[in-house]
Parts: sequence; structure tokens; C-alpha cells
Amino acid sequence: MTRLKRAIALRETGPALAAFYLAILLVAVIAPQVLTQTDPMAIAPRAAFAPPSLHHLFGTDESGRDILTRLIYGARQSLLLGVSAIALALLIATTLALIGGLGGRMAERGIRWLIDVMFAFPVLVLALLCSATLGSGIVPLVIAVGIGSAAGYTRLVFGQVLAVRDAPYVEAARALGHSPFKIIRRHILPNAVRPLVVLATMGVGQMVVWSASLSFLGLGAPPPAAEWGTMLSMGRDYIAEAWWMTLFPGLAIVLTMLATTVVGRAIQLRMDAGAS
Amino acid sequence: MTALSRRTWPFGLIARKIARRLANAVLVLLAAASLAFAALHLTPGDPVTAILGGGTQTPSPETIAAARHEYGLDRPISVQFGLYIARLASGNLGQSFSQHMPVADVLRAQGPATLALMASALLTAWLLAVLSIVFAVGRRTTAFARTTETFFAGLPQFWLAILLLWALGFELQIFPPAGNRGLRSLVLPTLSLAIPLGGFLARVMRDSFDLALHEPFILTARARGTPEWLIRLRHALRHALLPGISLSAWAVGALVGNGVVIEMIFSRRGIGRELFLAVMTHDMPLVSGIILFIALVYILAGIATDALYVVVDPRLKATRS
Amino acid sequence: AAAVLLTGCRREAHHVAPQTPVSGGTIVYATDREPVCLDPHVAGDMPQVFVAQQYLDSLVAMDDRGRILPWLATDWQISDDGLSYTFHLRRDVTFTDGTRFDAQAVRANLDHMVDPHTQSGTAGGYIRQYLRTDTPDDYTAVVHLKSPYAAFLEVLSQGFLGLESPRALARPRDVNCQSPVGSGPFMVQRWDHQNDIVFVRNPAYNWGPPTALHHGPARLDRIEWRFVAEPSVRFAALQAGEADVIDSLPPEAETPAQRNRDLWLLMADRPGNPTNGTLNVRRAPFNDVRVREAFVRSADIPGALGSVFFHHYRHAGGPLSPSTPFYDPAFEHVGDYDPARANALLDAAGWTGRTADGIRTRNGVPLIVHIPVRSSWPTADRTLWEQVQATARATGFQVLLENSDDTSVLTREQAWDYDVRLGYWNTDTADVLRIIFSSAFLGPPTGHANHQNAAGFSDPRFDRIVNDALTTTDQDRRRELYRQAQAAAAAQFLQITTYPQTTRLALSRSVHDVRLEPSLHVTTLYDAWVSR
Amino acid sequence: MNAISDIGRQDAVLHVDGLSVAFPTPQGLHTVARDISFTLRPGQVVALVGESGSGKSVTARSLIGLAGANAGISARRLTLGTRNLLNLAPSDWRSLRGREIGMVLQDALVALDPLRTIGQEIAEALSAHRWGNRRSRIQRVHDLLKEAGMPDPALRARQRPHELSGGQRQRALIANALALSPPLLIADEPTTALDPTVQTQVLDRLLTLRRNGIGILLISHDLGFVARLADHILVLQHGNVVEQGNAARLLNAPSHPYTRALLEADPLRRPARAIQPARTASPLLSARNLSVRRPGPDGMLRDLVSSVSLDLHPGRTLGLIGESGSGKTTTSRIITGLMRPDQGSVIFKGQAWNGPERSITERSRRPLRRHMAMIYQDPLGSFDPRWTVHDILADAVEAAGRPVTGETVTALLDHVRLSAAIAGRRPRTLSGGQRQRVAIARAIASDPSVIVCDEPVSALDLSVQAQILDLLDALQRELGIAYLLISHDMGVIRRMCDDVAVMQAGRIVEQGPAEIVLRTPSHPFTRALLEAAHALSAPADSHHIVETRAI
Ligand SMILES: Nc1ncnc2c1ncn2[C@@H]1O[C@H](COP(=O)(O)OP(=O)(O)OP(=O)(O)O)[C@@H](O)[C@H]1O
Ligand SMILES: Nc1ncnc2c1ncn2[C@@H]1O[C@H](COP(=O)(O)OP(=O)(O)OP(=O)(O)O)[C@@H](O)[C@H]1O
Ligand SMILES: [Mg+2]
Ligand SMILES: [Mg+2]
Repeated sequence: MTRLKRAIALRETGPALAAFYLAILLVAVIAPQVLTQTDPMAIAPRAAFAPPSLHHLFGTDESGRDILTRLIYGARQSLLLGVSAIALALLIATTLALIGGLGGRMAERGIRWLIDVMFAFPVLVLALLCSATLGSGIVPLVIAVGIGSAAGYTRLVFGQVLAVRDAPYVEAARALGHSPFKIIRRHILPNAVRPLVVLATMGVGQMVVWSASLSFLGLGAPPPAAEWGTMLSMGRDYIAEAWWMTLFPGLAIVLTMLATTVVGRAIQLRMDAGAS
Repeated sequence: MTALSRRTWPFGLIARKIARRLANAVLVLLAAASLAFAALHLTPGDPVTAILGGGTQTPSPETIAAARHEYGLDRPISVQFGLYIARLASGNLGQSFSQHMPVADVLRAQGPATLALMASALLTAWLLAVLSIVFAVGRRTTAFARTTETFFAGLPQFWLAILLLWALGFELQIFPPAGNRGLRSLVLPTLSLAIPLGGFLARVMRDSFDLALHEPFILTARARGTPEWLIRLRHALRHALLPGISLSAWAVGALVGNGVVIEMIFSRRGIGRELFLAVMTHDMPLVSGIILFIALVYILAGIATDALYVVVDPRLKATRS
Repeated sequence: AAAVLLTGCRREAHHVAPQTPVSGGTIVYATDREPVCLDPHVAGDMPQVFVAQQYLDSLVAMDDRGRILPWLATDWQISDDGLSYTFHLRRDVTFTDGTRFDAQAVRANLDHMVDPHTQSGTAGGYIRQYLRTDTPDDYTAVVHLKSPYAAFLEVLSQGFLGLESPRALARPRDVNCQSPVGSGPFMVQRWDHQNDIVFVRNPAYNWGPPTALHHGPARLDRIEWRFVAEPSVRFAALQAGEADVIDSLPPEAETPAQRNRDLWLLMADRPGNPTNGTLNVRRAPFNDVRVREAFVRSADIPGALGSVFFHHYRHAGGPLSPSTPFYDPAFEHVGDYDPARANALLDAAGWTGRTADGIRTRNGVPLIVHIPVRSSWPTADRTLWEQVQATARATGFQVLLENSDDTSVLTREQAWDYDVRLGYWNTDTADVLRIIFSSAFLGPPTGHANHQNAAGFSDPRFDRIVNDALTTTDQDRRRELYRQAQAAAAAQFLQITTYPQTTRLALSRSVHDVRLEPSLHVTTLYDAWVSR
Repeated sequence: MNAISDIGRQDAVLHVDGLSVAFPTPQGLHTVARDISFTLRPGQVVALVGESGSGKSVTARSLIGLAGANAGISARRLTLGTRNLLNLAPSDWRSLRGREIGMVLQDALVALDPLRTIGQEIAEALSAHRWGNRRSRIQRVHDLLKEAGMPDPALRARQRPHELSGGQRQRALIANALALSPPLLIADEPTTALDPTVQTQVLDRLLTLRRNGIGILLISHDLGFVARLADHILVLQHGNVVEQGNAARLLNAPSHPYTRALLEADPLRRPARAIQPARTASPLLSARNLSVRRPGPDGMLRDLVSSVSLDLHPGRTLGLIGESGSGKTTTSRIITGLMRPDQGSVIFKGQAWNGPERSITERSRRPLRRHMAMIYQDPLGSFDPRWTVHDILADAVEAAGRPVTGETVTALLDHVRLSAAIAGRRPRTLSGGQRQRVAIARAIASDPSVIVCDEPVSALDLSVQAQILDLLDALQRELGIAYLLISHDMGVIRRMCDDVAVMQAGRIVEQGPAEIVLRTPSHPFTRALLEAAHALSAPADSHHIVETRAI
């Protein structure tokens, strides 16, 4: 009995911790000034490269800005970027998957082929081209990352749409005499899109990571934005002298990924339980 | 399916399937090449000025005009595209603008390093994933392994790379911090790629593995007295391989195409860096050559995946090959 | 000349007791960027000249004090109209492919540099005045120019204009890029792209430059010239003994390197126009000199340099780097940080309004400065400009740093679509002022085209000064004219200059006699040797 | 080998006294088997019978230490030969399994690793106990397969389960269990989900083993099968033994009401269908010359269905029987308009309903859709997993163009004898019988004149099966519906059908009134099917006769 309870409790601590972390993030997104009184942009060249201390919990960066403060203020932009990029990726994926799944044989074949092409086309090239065409800033970054990662999601959602399309309950609905439009609306869409909720939560962190790679290549969010990926990539030159500049932004990204994954998994379990 | 049909395999059918597969591959390559062409021509920026204008230079107008003419950039776009496709069709990848050498030579020089890194990362990732899956027995260990895998899967490759470089390259000096020399210099980049991928693989395979462990045939194996580790390794794991294999096919393409950051951090040569440079200078022949290379790797990975599928699950022989 | 001496090589004391140089051995030289072509005539970027310095010789050499010395040319005469240069050549020189060095070779090289097909950005660009070369005899080359060009000998001493074997030059350009042939102390043995270049000693070498420490063949057997792009990794490789010399020592590693008893440092500022942001005077807000001055004065460059570069980079305040011939220190402090004056200037210029964020406005238009940033621009320089962004904001400028890929940035630059262009110009002549500020380098009036005059500055008086400076070889006259040019440029606040471009080597103590060739302060390993 | 024969000579192979098995659940300890006692001697068969979930498998698995890691097992005495099975260490269990107890697990079709050849699987039983070397093991595998009655054992050993028929798989499983000649064989439901033909093969094999002196613990819910084999029967209900004793006595004179109910549920023991009034002149639905060709797995075109003709009459049931893969489902899909035939036509209520012509579209069928309904083989898959029972039924009512109220749904549930409380639940939380009832309720929601039932009861255990069949019967009488009933179970067909069509390899080989086809079959295939079914349904006391009947 107690063992079982403990097991259940154990299973719940993970999601609880993750949810707690995400709640803090949410506060940072909505009202960062609640969490810190420091100005994230104010430079203090004399205080540059200060190691973590009571005064600067996570140390300072090359311009003497407090890293913790910048992480808190950066949450908004990073998460906004992550959320919009994953939204864009899923939008593309769902549109293509629905066209391929419901548009007949030619459309199905076409989408399969398109997915192959998208996979063969490196994300990096797409991203660079986006940034070249659309200029610098957060919007091109979102578009680049969103389009770049759409291929993987398209494949997932496409598989899902195909599975749902051929599911016996869709056939049963057809045998009941429902119109195709109604079947798409009532059965195919909800069931095909259901797993996307989980994909979306898990994808946010992944998108932040992606944008960090672009920062690495000099195409990140424009300064002085405290975007996590940019902070992380700026720190890499100083890794030997100021490890905290790299470690903490990285941790913020990893914890966000972990938290969204754990919460996503919990949502999935709950949804599965709801459907069973 | 009788024994007979297994021996007298329909060869015409295989030929047809291979032909279809090849046709599809060619179409994919063609599309990738056209996309590369369109993308580079639709984005603003003149490759010639990028090539001649790096740093502090003052090319004369005649020099610029000559270069533009040399690369055919003064012709109408449609003509350029036609020539481009015709050239590709004849198997000529062209001459890189920015590297002053044939694209094929660039690929020959940089391809092996990238493929070697990719292969070692993939192998290591599989090793990590399989070890974690097979040897995490018991509720608590499994829960721990699951969390670790999720954590690993979430690690950004480049962050891990920097931390590894710092800890093992700079501070402890166990591994050389950079370069392409020998196996030792392969360790850190391999780990940076393999740990997240291994976490991913394990996460994908663990679900199937757990499902397989509850299949009746596992009970049969237990009932005949087979030791537990053998059951996990020989019976359950094999059923978990398929999702791992398809993930690997995707990973191969991604590792080649997006390896630039790792290649940069560890100052390794490779396709990724070359691609980055090429895109930066709008070096059309080189970009499309590399895209074709990646597409080809991806296609080959797809074919290898299908073959592996059949090896792992011979029931698929009928539907694939 | 005093200034030149002051800012010459900063070299750590060599603790080790003087030893006799030994022959043999290999040096591993790790550098950041890989050249795109080993022939420095083609394109012409800094990495190329570093490689070229090892395997090419020049017609003339330059010494620490900016004087031109004979090298492959034993002596020369300049015609009174400044249009013909007659070079008398050494007779004992052969290229490493066995070709004889003679007047034909000089002609082939100069013709090659200006041939549009060579795609020369630097060498060809420097000698646009070149007309033709006559060869009255095998060892006399008479170079004719279209117009007087007093900087001709100065640019000839740069490795960019090094002399290659005419037989090798006759091959297709891209073949020559991979395996060029010179007459220098080393020969290119192989180039393993993205990995390294291997040089081996030229055993026949007996025509070193007058600046060299010894005669005869190089002391080293081999050079492994490796490419390690990441600064921290490069320094780690040096510490781990994987490299003997590293180039572009990152500033953050300078203090640890100084403390490390196994290492020594060799640094020198390169001549030319220092690293800078050039203000575009062709559009608002920088079409008003008051706003330009306000911007220059609102940026705390010394403060930024201190934090970003750990106090290892010096501020360069004037349009010329201190190591440039005819540099005048009088302009070092023309644009010093002075927020009070910056505010007063902006008020005077009518930028008196403020947005909610504290950005100044004039007639409702906010004071925005667009700066395109190339993705290849180093992290530290980004940070530097981030700090400029922060300090300028205090005065009321909104500075936008716009990241983009190199080609896109170039495209914007060609279209004059920027307020500040980031760059620098390494050259060993004050004639650089003409290239970056005279109206001859504005490019065609319309459309997209290269223009080296990034400021868009156009002033007939300034043009006259720099053009006059080309017509005389009288050093004092030149000095005076270039002083006037520096004064004119400084008064216009055309650039925020930050720090001089610097060659920064860190070397193992077992490596000796590595020199920087004075023309561009490029590494030369001709004298170098290793003790083990 | 010595040890094995020693034990074989013991008097009792297995002695179970007061065995109980319990599992912890969030609600507390749940005992799934309680106080079970029996003794098994060499050459004897003890059978555990009872409905699904009564604890048969758990009891059997606890005898081999595989009841689950969290199972709490207690007994007064539990001995295998002379060895005490209580509180064995995992390694002791491992050395015992396969060597001294062979086990054939439930679900022959999935009890062998699908990715490995059966030769590898059986060899593993040998190598796990370090028996012989690689070479001798291969030989032994061939011998075992041969003993198990597998033709061409060397070839079969190299095949994987999916390349074998159900009966062959079951034999391979038995060979696997007997690899080291254990004195005790536990066979858990060795014939469920198998054709009657295959069932007789398995029965045959078990009889041989019994004759060879092996003790068999047989588990089944199929009393007909048990009757052929068992010496001693234990009847389980909710984990309790409600009755046990000599097989013949227990089957002929069951004393406990539960045993009687079990016996009654067996369709073979129930009366055949009463003869219905003669068919009306015009059929409700008639299918003519239906043919469908599709590329098979090898890419070659094959006939899935060829020249099939059927008629459905109001109030009557047409049974469609045939072996697995003979095209029954395909035929039903054409008849319901879910698949277009390459040839032939279906006329429904006097209108063109299906055919190769492009003029017949789903849109043209839609007005008639409400008159035809379907009950699927797998009811769960045919429900949208997100929907509750109420949603499912309301959707069907709506599709028929009728207004949806709470009462309509309640009335439907009432029709299929389900309580209204179920309306809010999702299908996954229902039992198999309840799900099938919901499926029936959905089918009758639109007040159809034809219901196509594809294997409506084959996934259910016998008692539930009987309830569902009764329900279908009653609805037909109430509403006058015509059924097309697909099944491979002769018992179901006999119980339900007025007319029968027999399919083999896509063709109807025989068709006619039930009493004629089932009494005097003319086609050899029908005869084989009936014979196999008959073998299992012969009176319980004559199992020695069956033994000699080889197929
Ligand atoms: N590991 C377990 N943990 C908890 N409960 C279990 C476990 N294994 C079996 N049970 C429960 O024990 C009961 C008996 O199951 P068992 O499999 O023995 O039934 P059965 O008689 O074999 O049924 P069937 O005819 O369907 O095979 C069921 O209610 C089942 O849910
Ligand atoms: N769309 C299709 N394409 C190709 N082959 C098919 C298709 N549908 C069914 N088949 C094949 O046609 C054959 C007949 O299938 P069908 O489902 O009608 O058999 P069945 O008599 O219902 O069998 P069971 O009793 O196992 O349900 C099978 O071999 C099946 O694999
Ligand atoms: Mg059971
Ligand atoms: Mg069927």
C-alpha cells in the first residue's frame, strides 16, 4: 500500500517540479520586474566577468550585466520565440499533413515526396536564407526556425492523419452516412491533432535550442536582447575564463526543455486516461 | 507464405521496386537542387561582391564584371537555371566560386570527416541507448534511466560540446581540444552529438521495449527458463529497434546537414562548415553540391533503413525491399 | 618617426639565455581563418597575405620606420613625372619550380594582378594606376603608370603584391590557387582544406629581405599551418603543446598567456585605418556633422575596450593607426567620450524631443542608427558595439545592431542602406585616406556597386590634398599633406575608431626569432627556429 | 536426463493444496485465486475451466513462478515431484522452467517471438539449460518438431511464426514446452482463436502426450474441448473452485448452478435455430457476381473475392462461413458500400447500391445509408476513442436524421439491456460484452432493415457470446431485421442462421438453407469444416474414439 502511494507520489513530483519551474518562467515572461530589481540592459564595464557571488548569483557577463537578471528578462523573448516557432512549424505540418492525408492519392504521394525533399534540405540553409531575405530580428528567426523544423513535424502529423483516416471508427462514421466534411471535422481533425498538444509543449524548448544554434552562427536575436540562445553563444569565447556565462543560459534552456517534456508527458498521460 | 515463395523470389518485382526507388531519389535530388537554386537567387545579395569584397578590398569595376561573366551571372535567370540543371544532369557539380576548386573536390575533401563523425556519433548513441535500455532493470532504476534519457535528449548539442570542451579539453586536458587528427580528437565531438541522440533513441525505443516486455512471447521465453538479460537483449530489444532505426535515418541527415556548430566548436573540418561558408557567400554551385550530397546521404540512409527493417523484422520482407 | 618606434613591436623580454640558432624541426602555427586561395593576387584577404609571406618574396621591403629597402629589386629610379619606375633586379633568384626570376616575371606578375580575370580585390586594387611594364633587358623592368602614385613602392612591399613564378601563373587561376609557386624561403607542399597547409624549406633560398636576421635557407624544415577557428580552442592547443605558435591570441587569454612561463607574446599594430564604424553622411541623421560628432562623443570606447578586451587593446582615436607612415598623433583625442557635449550638440541640431523610452526625436522622427552586423564579425567586436549601443542610448541614440549574413550585409552596404558600416583597412600607406574618404571611391552615383568610401564623404579640398600627396615623392611634403588630410577627416567625425588592427601572436618558449614583416606586420617564419 | 526420469517415476507429478494468489491494488489486496487443491499424476489430465477472468491463467502461472512480481502466493503445500515450489529463489525457478515444467501459454498465435525462427526459439529452450552443443541442439529441434507432427521439420525450423498456420504454431509451442521432456505440461487455452480443424490437430497431440505418461494441466473455457481430454475438472468462478471432480461425472451431472450455466452457454449444446417462414419473393438486398482484385503483398494481382452472389431477405439471417482469409470481410465491405467491386453489382431496396460504375457514389448512397448498419469484429476500434457512449449513439441517431434527446439514447441502451448509467462512459472502460452491446445499439439506432455482422462474438467468451446472440435474435424478431452474419464458428451459424453460404478462397462454394447445408453438405470443404466441428462436439464420454481420428 505505502509502496504504491510512494510510487504514485514519485510519479507526481516530476511533473510538479516541472510545473513549478514553468510557473516561475511564466512570471518572468509576464512581469520580470517582480523577480529582479536590476536593469537587464545597464552595462557596467568595470563589473564585467564577475564570478557568481551573493551580489550576482549567476555572475556577470562581458559588459558587466547581471546574468540572472538577463535570464529572467530573456525568458519572454526566448519563450515567445519558442512558442511562435513551434506554432508556425505545427501550422505548416498540419496543413501539409491534412492536404496529403485527405486530398486523394496524388496529394498523398506529393506530400510524401515533399517531406523527403524537406528532409534533404538542411535546416541551416533554410534558416540562413530566411535571415538573408527577411533581415535581422526576432521575426525572421521565428520563421527560419519554424520552417526549418517543419519537416520532422510534418512527417509525424502526416503519419497520424493517415492512421486516423484509415481508422475503423472513421469507416464506421462513413457507414453511418455522414458527409465527408463532417467526418473530417468530427473525427479526423480532433484525433489527428490531439497528439499535437504534446508535441507542441515538448517542441518549445527544442525551438529555443534551434535559435541558439543560429545565434552561434551570428544570426541570433539582435542585441541587446537577452535572448537565452544569444547569451549562451556569446559566452562560448569566454568559457575558459567565465564558465558561468555559458553554463546558466544553457541550464535555463535545458530545464525548460525538460520541464516542457515532463509536463507534455503528463498531459499525454492524462489525455490517454481521459480517452480510456 | 510458403517456403516456395521464399526461394523463388520475384526478381522482376525487385527490379521494379528498385527502379521506382531510384526514380523517386532522382526526383528528390532534382527538387532539392532546384530549391537551392531558387532560394539562392531569390535572396538578395550578389555572390561576386561576396567573393571579391570580403574584408578590405577594392576590386575594380572591370574585375567585378569579369567575375560576373565568368560565373554566368550576367545571363537571364532562366538560362542560368537551364544550364545549371543540364550541368547537374551530366554529373558535373561545377566549380565553387569561393573555394576556387571543383565542388566535387570540396566534397571529396570534407565529406569523409563529416561522415566519420556522423558514423561514430551514431554508433555511440546506439551503444548508450541500448545499454541504458537493457540494463535498467527494476522500477526505480528504470525511472532513473527514463529521467536521465529525457535529460540527455534535451541537452543542446553545442552546449554540451562547450562544457565537454571546457572540462575535458581545457581543464583536465584528457582529450585534444581541436582538430581532425586521430581517434582521440573524435571523442569529444562524438560525445557531444551522441549523448543527446542516445537519449532520444533510448526514449523512442524504451516505449516499444516496455510494450514488448509485456508480450506473451516474453512469457514463453521465461517459461522455458531463459535468463532475464538474454530475454531483454535477444527478444525485447529487437522489437524496440524499429523506431530507433527510423529515428537514426533522420538523424543521419540532420547530423550531416547541421553539424556546422559542432564542427566549428571543435575546429573540425567538414561539410557543415563548408555549407555555412558557401551560404554566406552565396556560392551557388557549392551550396547545391552540398545539398545534393546531404540529400544523397539521406536517401541512402533511407534505403539502409529499409534494409535494416527487413533484417530486424523479416515479416516486412514482403512489403519492403 | 618617433611615434612609429613607440608603437612598434611589443615584445616580452626573452628570459632564456641567448642560444645559437639551430636548423631543422617543425613549427605548428595555428591561425584562425583559412584563405580561400593561396595566391594573394586573387581576392586578397588578410589570411592570404600571412600565407604568402612564407613562400613569396617582394620586389621591395619596408623597415620598421616605413623606409623602402631593396629586396628582389636591387635598386630603382623614379622618373621625375612619377610615371615610370625602373627596377634593377637580382640575378641569382629562381622560383621553386626552377623558373628564373627576371624582368619578364615582374611583368607577368603585375599584369596578372590587374587582369580582371584574376579577380583581384586587393593587389589589383592598389595598382589601378598601372599601365604596362617594359623589359629593356632581362634584369631591368620599367613599370609605367597612368598617373603619379607615390604609394607605389609602399604597396609593392606588401605580401599581397608578392611575386610568383610566371610559369605557375600561366596555369588556370583555380589551379594556381591550390598550388602556387614563389621564390620564398618555404614552398607550399600541400593544402589540406579546412585542416592545414604544409610548407617545406626551400633549400636554394639565398635572397632573404634586408629586414631578416640571417642569410641563406630558412632554419625550419617544415611548417604546419593549421586552421583552428575558435579562439579559446586555439589558445588551449598552444597550452597543451599541440601548437607552437598561435595567431590572433584572444584578448581574454592574454593575461593567462603572460602569466604562463612557457609562453611569450609577439604583438604589433598593423598600419592603415583602425577598426571602426564609418558614419554614412549621405542620409539623416549623419548628414549633419553635429549629429556625427554627438554620436562619436557619446560612445565610451575606452571603457568598452577595457571590459571587452581586458584592457589589452588600446584605443585608436585618429583616422590612421599609429604604425602607419605619416601617422600624426595630434588627432588621437578629437572624438573622445563627452556625453555633455554630445547632448549639447544634439540639442543644437534640433533633436530635442524624447520618446517614452528616452530616445531623442526631431519633428517626431526618432534618432535611430542602423548598423548591419556581419555574422562573421567576431563576438568580442559585437560586444564592443553592444556597449556603444548602451552608452549612446544614454545620450538619446537608438542604435540597432542588425545581424545578417555577410552577403546580405554587403548588399546593404552597396545600396548605402546603413548609418554605420563596421570595418577596417590594413595597408602600409597613408594613401588609405584617399581610398576611404575621397570622392574617387564613391562608386557610380546610382545603383548597387562597391564603394570603398563608406562614409559617402565628398569634399574637393580633401580630394585635392590626397591626390597631391600621390604626385610627390618628397617625404616631408607628403607628411604635411597627410597631416592636412588627417585633420580634415577628423574634423568631419566620419568614423568612430576603436582599436588598431593588431597581429597578436603567442608562442612557445621553445620557438625563437619569429618576426613580423614590417610592411603589414605579418608573421614571417624565415628566421624562426626551435630549441627542444 | 536421469533426474527427469526419476521424477517421472514419482507417483504424483504435481501436488497443489490450498493455493491462493492475490495482487495488491489501490483498493486493497485482491485475491484472484482462492484455496485451490488438486493432484496430478503421470498420464493424467486435470482441467481448469471457468469464464474469462476467473483466475485460471493466474493459477497456472503461479505454478511456474510467473504470476507476476507483485503476486502474493500462498499454499499449504505446493510440490513438483518431491520438490517444494514455495519460496523458491529466481534462479531456482529458472532452472526448473522448461526442464521440469513445460508451459504452453495462452494465445498460441502470439506466444512465439515473431522476429525469430521457431528453430531458434526451441533451441533456446535447450541452450537456456545448457543442453548439448549447437549441432546436437539443431538435431534435437528437428526431432521435437517431427514428434509434434510438423511436416518437413528442417524447413519449418527456419520459418518464423507468421509463415506458419495457427495449428503449426501451436505445435511448435508444444515442442518448445517439451524440449527437455518435462514430466509436467501446462497448456493454457491451447485452442482458443483457432479453427475447428486446427483444434482437432492440437487435441490429437495432447492425447498422444497423455498416452506417453506426461501429466497435463489443461486450462480452457471450452467445455467441449475439455470433455475430450480431461480426467479431472475444476470449475472456477471469481477465483473460487465451485465444483470439482471426475470429468465425465461433472459434465453429465453438474451440481453447481454455475457449471450448469457454463455448459448451457456452449452454442453446440443449444438448440439449432427454429425454421423461419419461407422467404418473401423479392430480396431486400441482392449481390450479383461480385469480384475484387487487389495486388497482394508480393505485388501480384489476386482475386480477393470472385463471382460472389448473395440475397438478403427481411427477417432472415444469412450466415457466411469460411476459413480465415477466405474473403468474408471483403464481401461484407462491398455489401455495405465501403469498398467498390471491380465487377458485379449490389441492389439494395431496389436501387443501385454498389458496383464498378462511377455513377454510383457515396453521395448517391447516403439517403439509403440509414437502412443498413454494421457490427464490427472489433467493436472498440469502431468507436472514436474520444467519445462517450452517449456521443456515439447520439451521433448514429443524428446520422439517421432523427432528433436526439436523452430518451432516445436511454431507449437504445434499454434495447440492448444496458443500464443508462453507461451513457457517460468511454468504450475503453467497458467490458467486451458491453462494448458489443453498444455496437449493436448503434447499429439499430437508425432503425435499419439490414445489419451486417462481421464476427460479432468471436472475441467474447462463451457466456457473453450466448447473451449477445440471444439479443440479436430477439431484436430480429422484434424489428424484422435481415442479418448477414459472418463467422467461422459452426456453433454460432447453426444457432443463428436460416441460410448459409460457404466461402473458400474468395468463392462461394456452397449456398442454401441452413438445415440442408449443415446436414447434407455437398462440397468437400464444407464437409471438412463440419467434420472438424463435429469432432469437438461429440458426447463427452467418448474421447477415446476421437483420439483415433486424424486429420
Ligand atoms: N499481475 C497482475 N496484477 C493484478 N491483477 C492481475 C494480474 N494478473 C492477473 N490479474 C487479475 O487476475 C484475474 C484473473 O486473471 P486470469 O488471467 O487468471 O483469468 P483467466 O481465467 O485466465 O481469464 P481468460 O479466460 O480471459 O484468460 C483477472 O481479474 C486479472 O485482472
Ligand atoms: N485492400 C486490400 N488489398 C489487398 N489485399 C487485401 C485487401 N483487403 C483484404 N485483403 C486480403 O484479402 C484476403 C481476404 O481478406 P478478408 O479480410 O476478406 O478475409 P476474412 O475471410 O474476413 O478473414 P478473417 O476470418 O481472418 O477475418 C486476405 O488475404 C487479405 O489479406
Ligand atoms: Mg487466461
Ligand atoms: Mg474478417
